[in-house]
Amino acid sequence: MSAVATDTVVIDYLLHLGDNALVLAQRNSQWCGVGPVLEEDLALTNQTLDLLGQARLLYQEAARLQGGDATEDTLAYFRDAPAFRNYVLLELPASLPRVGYAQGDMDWGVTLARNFLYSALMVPLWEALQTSAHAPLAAIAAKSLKEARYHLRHASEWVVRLGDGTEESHQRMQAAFDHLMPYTQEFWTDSALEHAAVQAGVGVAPVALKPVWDATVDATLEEATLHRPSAEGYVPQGKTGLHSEHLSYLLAEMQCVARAHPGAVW
Amino acid sequence: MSAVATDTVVIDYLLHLGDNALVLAQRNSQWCGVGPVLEEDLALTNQTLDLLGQARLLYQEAARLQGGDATEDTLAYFRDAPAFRNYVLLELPASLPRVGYAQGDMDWGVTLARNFLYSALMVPLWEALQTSAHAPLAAIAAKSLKEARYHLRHASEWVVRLGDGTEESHQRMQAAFDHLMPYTQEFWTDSALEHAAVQAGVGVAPVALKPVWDATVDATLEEATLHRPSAEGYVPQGKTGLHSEHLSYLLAEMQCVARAHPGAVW
Amino acid sequence: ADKLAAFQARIDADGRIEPQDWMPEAYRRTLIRQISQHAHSEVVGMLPEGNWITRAPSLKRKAILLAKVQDEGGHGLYLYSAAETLGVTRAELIEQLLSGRAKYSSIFNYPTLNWADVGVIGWLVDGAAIMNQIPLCRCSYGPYARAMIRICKEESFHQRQGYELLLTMMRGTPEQRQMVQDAVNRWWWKCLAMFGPPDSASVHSEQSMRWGIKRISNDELRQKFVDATVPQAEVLGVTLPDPKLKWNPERGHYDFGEIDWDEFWQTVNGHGPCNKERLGTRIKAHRDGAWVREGALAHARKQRERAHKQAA
Amino acid sequence: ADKLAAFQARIDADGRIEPQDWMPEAYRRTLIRQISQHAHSEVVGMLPEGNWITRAPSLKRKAILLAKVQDEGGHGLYLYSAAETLGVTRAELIEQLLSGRAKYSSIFNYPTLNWADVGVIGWLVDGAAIMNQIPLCRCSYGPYARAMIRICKEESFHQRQGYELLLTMMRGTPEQRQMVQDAVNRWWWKCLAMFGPPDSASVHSEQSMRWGIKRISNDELRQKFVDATVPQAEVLGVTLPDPKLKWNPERGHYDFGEIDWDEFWQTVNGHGPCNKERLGTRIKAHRDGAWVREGALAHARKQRERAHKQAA
Repeated sequence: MSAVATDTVVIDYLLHLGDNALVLAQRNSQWCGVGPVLEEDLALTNQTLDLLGQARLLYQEAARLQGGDATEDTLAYFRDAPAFRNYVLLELPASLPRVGYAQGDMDWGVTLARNFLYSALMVPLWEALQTSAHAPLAAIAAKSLKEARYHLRHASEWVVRLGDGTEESHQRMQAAFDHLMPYTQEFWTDSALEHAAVQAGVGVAPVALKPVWDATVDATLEEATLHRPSAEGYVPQGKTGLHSEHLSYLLAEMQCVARAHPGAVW
Repeated sequence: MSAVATDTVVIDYLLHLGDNALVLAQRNSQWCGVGPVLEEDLALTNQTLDLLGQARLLYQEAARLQGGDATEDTLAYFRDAPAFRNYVLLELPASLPRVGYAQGDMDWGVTLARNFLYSALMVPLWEALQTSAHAPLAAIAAKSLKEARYHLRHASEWVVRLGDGTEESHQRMQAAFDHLMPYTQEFWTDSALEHAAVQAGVGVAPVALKPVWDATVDATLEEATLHRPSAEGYVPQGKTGLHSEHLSYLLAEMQCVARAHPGAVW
Repeated sequence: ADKLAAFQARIDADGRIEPQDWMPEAYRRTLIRQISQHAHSEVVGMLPEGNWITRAPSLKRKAILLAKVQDEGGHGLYLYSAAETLGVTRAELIEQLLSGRAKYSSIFNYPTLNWADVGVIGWLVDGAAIMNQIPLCRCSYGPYARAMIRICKEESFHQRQGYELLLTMMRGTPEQRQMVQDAVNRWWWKCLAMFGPPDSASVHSEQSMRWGIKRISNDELRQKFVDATVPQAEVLGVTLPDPKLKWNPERGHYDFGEIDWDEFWQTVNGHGPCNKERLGTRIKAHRDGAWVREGALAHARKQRERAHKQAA
Repeated sequence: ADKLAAFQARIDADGRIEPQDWMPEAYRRTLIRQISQHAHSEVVGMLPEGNWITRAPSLKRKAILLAKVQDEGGHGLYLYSAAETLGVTRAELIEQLLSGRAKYSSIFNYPTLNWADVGVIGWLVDGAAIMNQIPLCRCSYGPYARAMIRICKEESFHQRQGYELLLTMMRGTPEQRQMVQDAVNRWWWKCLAMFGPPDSASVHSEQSMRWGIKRISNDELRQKFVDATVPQAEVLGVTLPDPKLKWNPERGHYDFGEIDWDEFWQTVNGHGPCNKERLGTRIKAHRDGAWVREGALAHARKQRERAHKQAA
């Protein structure tokens, strides 16, 4: 494979990881100041800061490889929805299923369940990426792994607490997992993007991580007295650029100031 | 007054009226497809179409006076929040008071109360503007008056129905009026914009319309068994360009596609 | 048996059955199911296009889209009324939708992802719907046939507007053309599936044909749609995403590829990309609106009581 | 009386009162009111800046803002803890906020209308807060004084970040400079009012001075703030919106215009532009979060019961 082709593979893979981190950070940041209890508001913001930090490192490396005028900010602010490579799971509003333009209350249970499902993936993923052939990615993985472990521990504890809490909190957590679980199918599908990254020794084959993820999910849900819903039906394809109706709203808000002032320095 | 100065006065006044219509149309259009009952979903959409039609006529005339590349769409899509001249009342989300980024369910009672308070103003305002010295505005006023009369009748009937309905609907309508009434203070303040338009014979002094508005509001609220809340405290100044935190979100969404493709024809 | 023979004779003579006429119970049930499914489709169908109302890129297009979505709601109203002539209430029908017992057109379980989707839905989705619906204007049940005449007229108008939107975008920037092509790629196969399973696998068709509810088979309609659409795509300058699509001079029709029926059935059975969002939104809207409906009913009751007291 | 004398002597000698020490009931009440108001201000103060987190125009600024708003929440936590040492629970204090009986800093009842507001809040609002708070680091009540030392350190950092944000914008496009000037115009007078009513009209000050809770008067602090800020505004290149603002060589201070105290009191008394939105948001967040708090409590109870059973 030529150096340029490899660069493209690495860039795409970095963007996939970076978009995951940024899009989830954007969703989680909507809770800042309106969380259910001050300590957890701050804890979530901590994790959001970690995710934002990961996104920046990944974008910086992608921009470096891309060269030209690319920066972490051109990648975050001047790409449209079809160019984003994040899992659809991460762009959904923090609510039970509803269309993008039907506004409604946010649901802490959905946020918690999502953070749990995602960090349960990222712990083994970052672990494996520590040996990526692309050294800068391996370094980012080592740093991110520590953060993801904390995110997973924190989310697991709360899933257990609320799953095995009141009847209402149990029902809400169950509804959140019922809603989100089908979206996790996207984790295990092979994409051209990931396939190429694996071939180049840069990325990890996601399906190899499924046993670890399953074990984490099963153990936590069991302790939380929650039923593990089946993951079936439509398999989302966000990492190939095919998103839900929600991402374009998220990006319109996130990018509006930057795009109103192209070329400005902040 | 020079012709150019008069043009500026007329343009600003047209924008004030057009921004009112467009911003309320944008808020009301969020209900399309998710209203409480199909007939009322369609009735509200009808009114939204009327408002959109009014906005277009007013912007077209403003664009004609402005000349150059101005069109109804440059005025709607390429001005930032401080350039908008609408009442703050009209940009608020359809909900009880909360900050712009705290998402939540929409409240049909707030939508209804707002449409009532606004159309109760617009009936006498369009009536008076039928004799505007600026003939195109007089023509728009004559057309809009018929629409506003229908909007007012429809909203009044529903305010009565829900004010004098169940205990819950009564409480919700009262809460909606308690929330919105202070924002109506903006109707009666004189602004440089309106003052100049009145001097030029183009516009109407809003305070002259207050007795008619008061009578409409009192009569409807009484029939609805609702208490008329006092309108006190901070007087909003949207028509001078000083808005709430909500307008910039509304515009970011409304303008996102148009701004992503500057120069495109749709 | 006499009644049944008279009923079938009327249908065979291309006459209309009206609400007060005798009809077999199975005919009534089939019609209720079909008309209410159609009504639900109109109402749920407001959501995918409603998704772009607040973001329409020009005021003219915003007004056109708003009016179009409103028309769909209006179609829902006519159709609920037509169904009510068969002795069922709208509340019952809505309850069936919200509880998941009634279906709606599966096409609305796919997302609208860019502004061009609005045009493509007009051109292809409404186009396919019209193809399905024109024969229904001659349906044996009078109220349904009359509703369909009105609906088809409006849908044709929507289809032309959708096509015109796309023509404008195709004359625009490269990004605009790209948006149109992307939308066509996502919707084309879903539209072909709108005509339902192949005739060989279709369950209800035969009885419906005999009753004058269905007049043309799924595969015939699908072929008509393909034949009508390919030249329009050429004028537009978009590529339909089917390498097997080709004029067959022997058949005098276009040949086309294989529809992914697994995906179709998965979506019909509740597992498409947006099924839960669409239904969740309808349920939430219904629940959030309960106080409004109850308030209006309570007021009407109070008014009646007052009138009654005055009269007494 | 002995205890009171010892208490006052300790304060006069610049010693610290600690939670276990005897203190007059009025001193305790005054401190609870002041510390909890301060805590509420930190928590409500998350909202106006929180308004721009999702729209921050660069990732670096987004991270800085997020960390800053988080720090404010952290300050709220220290301060609630400091208040709790005086024998009140956080739940009681929050109940006082949400019911409208407790106040919070009125500055947070003004809207944040453009991105530059984030910088101006750091520079001017935090700047004024620091000016108010530095003397509190020597407050006679130990836990409050220690909390304030930590808070002031962080606030100074925020102030420098805010000023740096504005410097960057002032070096940018004309629109960016315009945004900064617009934000300064809207916030300047509100910040001067943050020091409270003129000494001539201030109610609580005298007793608070004697108790070592307040050490410098409102007017002195306000003057210090103006004197410190005017040169910074010059470096930045913005105009402070006060035509009477002028160096007075005789006083060795800047003279400045008259604050609109009517507007100030109106806002303090609940009628500012955002009072209802701020409180409505806190109430909604608290109510929406009830199931989470209750779930966690129920789980902790279950865990205790299980441990108890195992032990038995």
